[in-house]
Amino acid sequence: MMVDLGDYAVPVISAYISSIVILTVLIWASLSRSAKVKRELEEFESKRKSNG
Amino acid sequence: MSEKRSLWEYANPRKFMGLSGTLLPWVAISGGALLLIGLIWGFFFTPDDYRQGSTVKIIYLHVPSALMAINAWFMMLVASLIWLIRRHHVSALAARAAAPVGVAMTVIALVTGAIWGQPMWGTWWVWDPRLTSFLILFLFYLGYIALWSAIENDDTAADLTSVLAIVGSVFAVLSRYAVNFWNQGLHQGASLSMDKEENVADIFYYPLLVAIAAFILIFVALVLLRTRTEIRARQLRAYMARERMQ
Amino acid sequence: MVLKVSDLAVSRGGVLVLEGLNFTLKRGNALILRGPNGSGKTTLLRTLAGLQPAVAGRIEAEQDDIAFATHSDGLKPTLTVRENLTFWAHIFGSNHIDEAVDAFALQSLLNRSAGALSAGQKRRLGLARLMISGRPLWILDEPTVSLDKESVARFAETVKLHLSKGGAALLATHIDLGFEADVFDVSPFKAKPTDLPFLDEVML
Amino acid sequence: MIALLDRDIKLAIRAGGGFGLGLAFFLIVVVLVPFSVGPKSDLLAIIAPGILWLGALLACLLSLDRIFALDYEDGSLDLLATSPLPMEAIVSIKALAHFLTTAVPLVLATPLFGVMLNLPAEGFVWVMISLAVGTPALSVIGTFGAALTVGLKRGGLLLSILVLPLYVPTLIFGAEVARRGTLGMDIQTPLLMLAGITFATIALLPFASAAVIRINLR
Repeated sequence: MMVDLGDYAVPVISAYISSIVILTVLIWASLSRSAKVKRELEEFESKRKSNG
Repeated sequence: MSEKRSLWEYANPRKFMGLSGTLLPWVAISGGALLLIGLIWGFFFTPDDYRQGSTVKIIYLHVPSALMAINAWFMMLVASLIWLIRRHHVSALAARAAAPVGVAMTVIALVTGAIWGQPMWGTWWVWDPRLTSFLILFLFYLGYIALWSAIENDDTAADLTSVLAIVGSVFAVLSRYAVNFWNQGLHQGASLSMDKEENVADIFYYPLLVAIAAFILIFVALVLLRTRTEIRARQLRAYMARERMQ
Repeated sequence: MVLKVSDLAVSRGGVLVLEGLNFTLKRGNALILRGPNGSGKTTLLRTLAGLQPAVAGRIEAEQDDIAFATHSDGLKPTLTVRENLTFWAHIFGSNHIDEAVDAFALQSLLNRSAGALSAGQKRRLGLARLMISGRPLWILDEPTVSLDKESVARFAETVKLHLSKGGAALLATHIDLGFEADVFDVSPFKAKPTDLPFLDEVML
Repeated sequence: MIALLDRDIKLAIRAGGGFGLGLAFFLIVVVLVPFSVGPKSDLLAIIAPGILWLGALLACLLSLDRIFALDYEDGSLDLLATSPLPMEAIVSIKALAHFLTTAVPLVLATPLFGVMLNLPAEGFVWVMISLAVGTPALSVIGTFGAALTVGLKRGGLLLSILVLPLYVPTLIFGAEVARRGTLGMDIQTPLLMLAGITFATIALLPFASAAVIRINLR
């Protein structure tokens, strides 16, 4: 199933691809920083507990 | 549970972490699903516009992202005011968390606008009032983020960026007016505008609504996620600061 | 009474450093703050001077009574000693710099540019500004840094004169100035860290 | 208050950089533009009003970080903050001193630079009027930016990024007055807008700048 985009195939597809790339980068960056900070905080808290 | 509960309770970081943790997956999943539906509907199952051809399909990305680029700034403004008036830390951190999402939305709006403009105007960039306004909005976001990251003390940074958000909002509105004025006569009123109502017939309108809803939900999900990260990072810095003192 | 502090808590960079402070300073008296470096003396003085808000507690003092002097003297190297002093005199609404010039033996330096002064001379110029302000409560942060023995003695004389005229002084300093003053050690008031610094401290 | 203004102007004169820096930068822009766009007189005549505004704006921008930096470093700002002067007055005086030491020389130098850029005769008066009306806004907005970044290491670049979008409306209306005036067109609307921006920023922005300075001094 492919739609006929006519003369404007390149702009339309590139608009979709670039938007999806930007969104993906943003989501990936948010998730990875979230995971990193969460891990660091957990490490810190467990260290504190073991130290009393 | 008969005691009166106020909305402000969720400004307590711990309460916020609880609530946002529950909400986040639902918002994220529904946002992602709606985006998929909206974009597939728009891309595969809508006809070409009789003047713009298939480039009309770009509106499903351009209009929602442009809308969210402005709304993200507006949300930051409201969050900044709440911080300045009521001193809720979550509010300040939410404003900080929203800024990069707003930048991404602005960039998507600019890129899709430029790509749409290329076949329409024959050039990648025109100093069209609308595009120019978004470029200025982009600069405001850059300055806002740069100021946040330049200041070490969290409360000072929150205060300064809040004042910047308020002053910036006034100047952003002023710029919008100025840019409209500046470009009259230089550029013939775009005979084709993606945003003009007459161009958006029902058949384009419904998938567009779905895409807008999707972008709103994705924005909310990302802001929730990033605010949670900022709260944790803040907690971590507070631990570190105390460690150093002992 | 010019200054009364009750149950005061101060923070530096968002971290609580001192809490539960109580002291009073009466006219004609001096109070010397002691405590190790980094214990929050400067933060306390800046809070009292109104440069930063207190976290908790009360400060009873007229802001218009306070003259504040920091580590740095706020001098402009390209202006002469006279211009520097006259500027601060105007800011505090007076025209008289002679008394302060005499007290700190600055006559011979009046037309020299402040940039050409030695560290000790600069310090004297910075302290002369306090007299010019005409305000009764002096809040001084390490006022004797880079002063030689003779200048310290002269400084102590000036403070004594100020006290005898009904003024008051609050100083953070390590050295003995050789005049009668109450001593307030801030060390016992070091803020105790709470268990969870952010999530639980920040309540509604 | 006059004492503070007097001191700031004296400092600018004695430090040498005060009047010189802005003018030198203005000169650089005006001299380099013909080299970069070509020496054609008619082209230069068209772009001259815009280039003069751009040069003035960049010269202002360049000198902003000096507004508070020195007073912050040597402790004067702390002392001023505890003086009888309200902070709003201090920031207003600072903006006025910046205007007098940086913008006024630029306005006065405009005729000379206009000649170098082949500015049409009708243009001189309008370029000067638009700069005279608009540059106070640049100083006041710049003072706000300088207040935000006071005390930051490497604050200069950040200051430029922050002030850049804030300068857009002033530049648009100011350059539009100069351009239309040069072409003999109606200048009423942009001139009113430019004056409106200037008065509004002078009236309101000092409160924001003062609040920001107080936050930064804590």
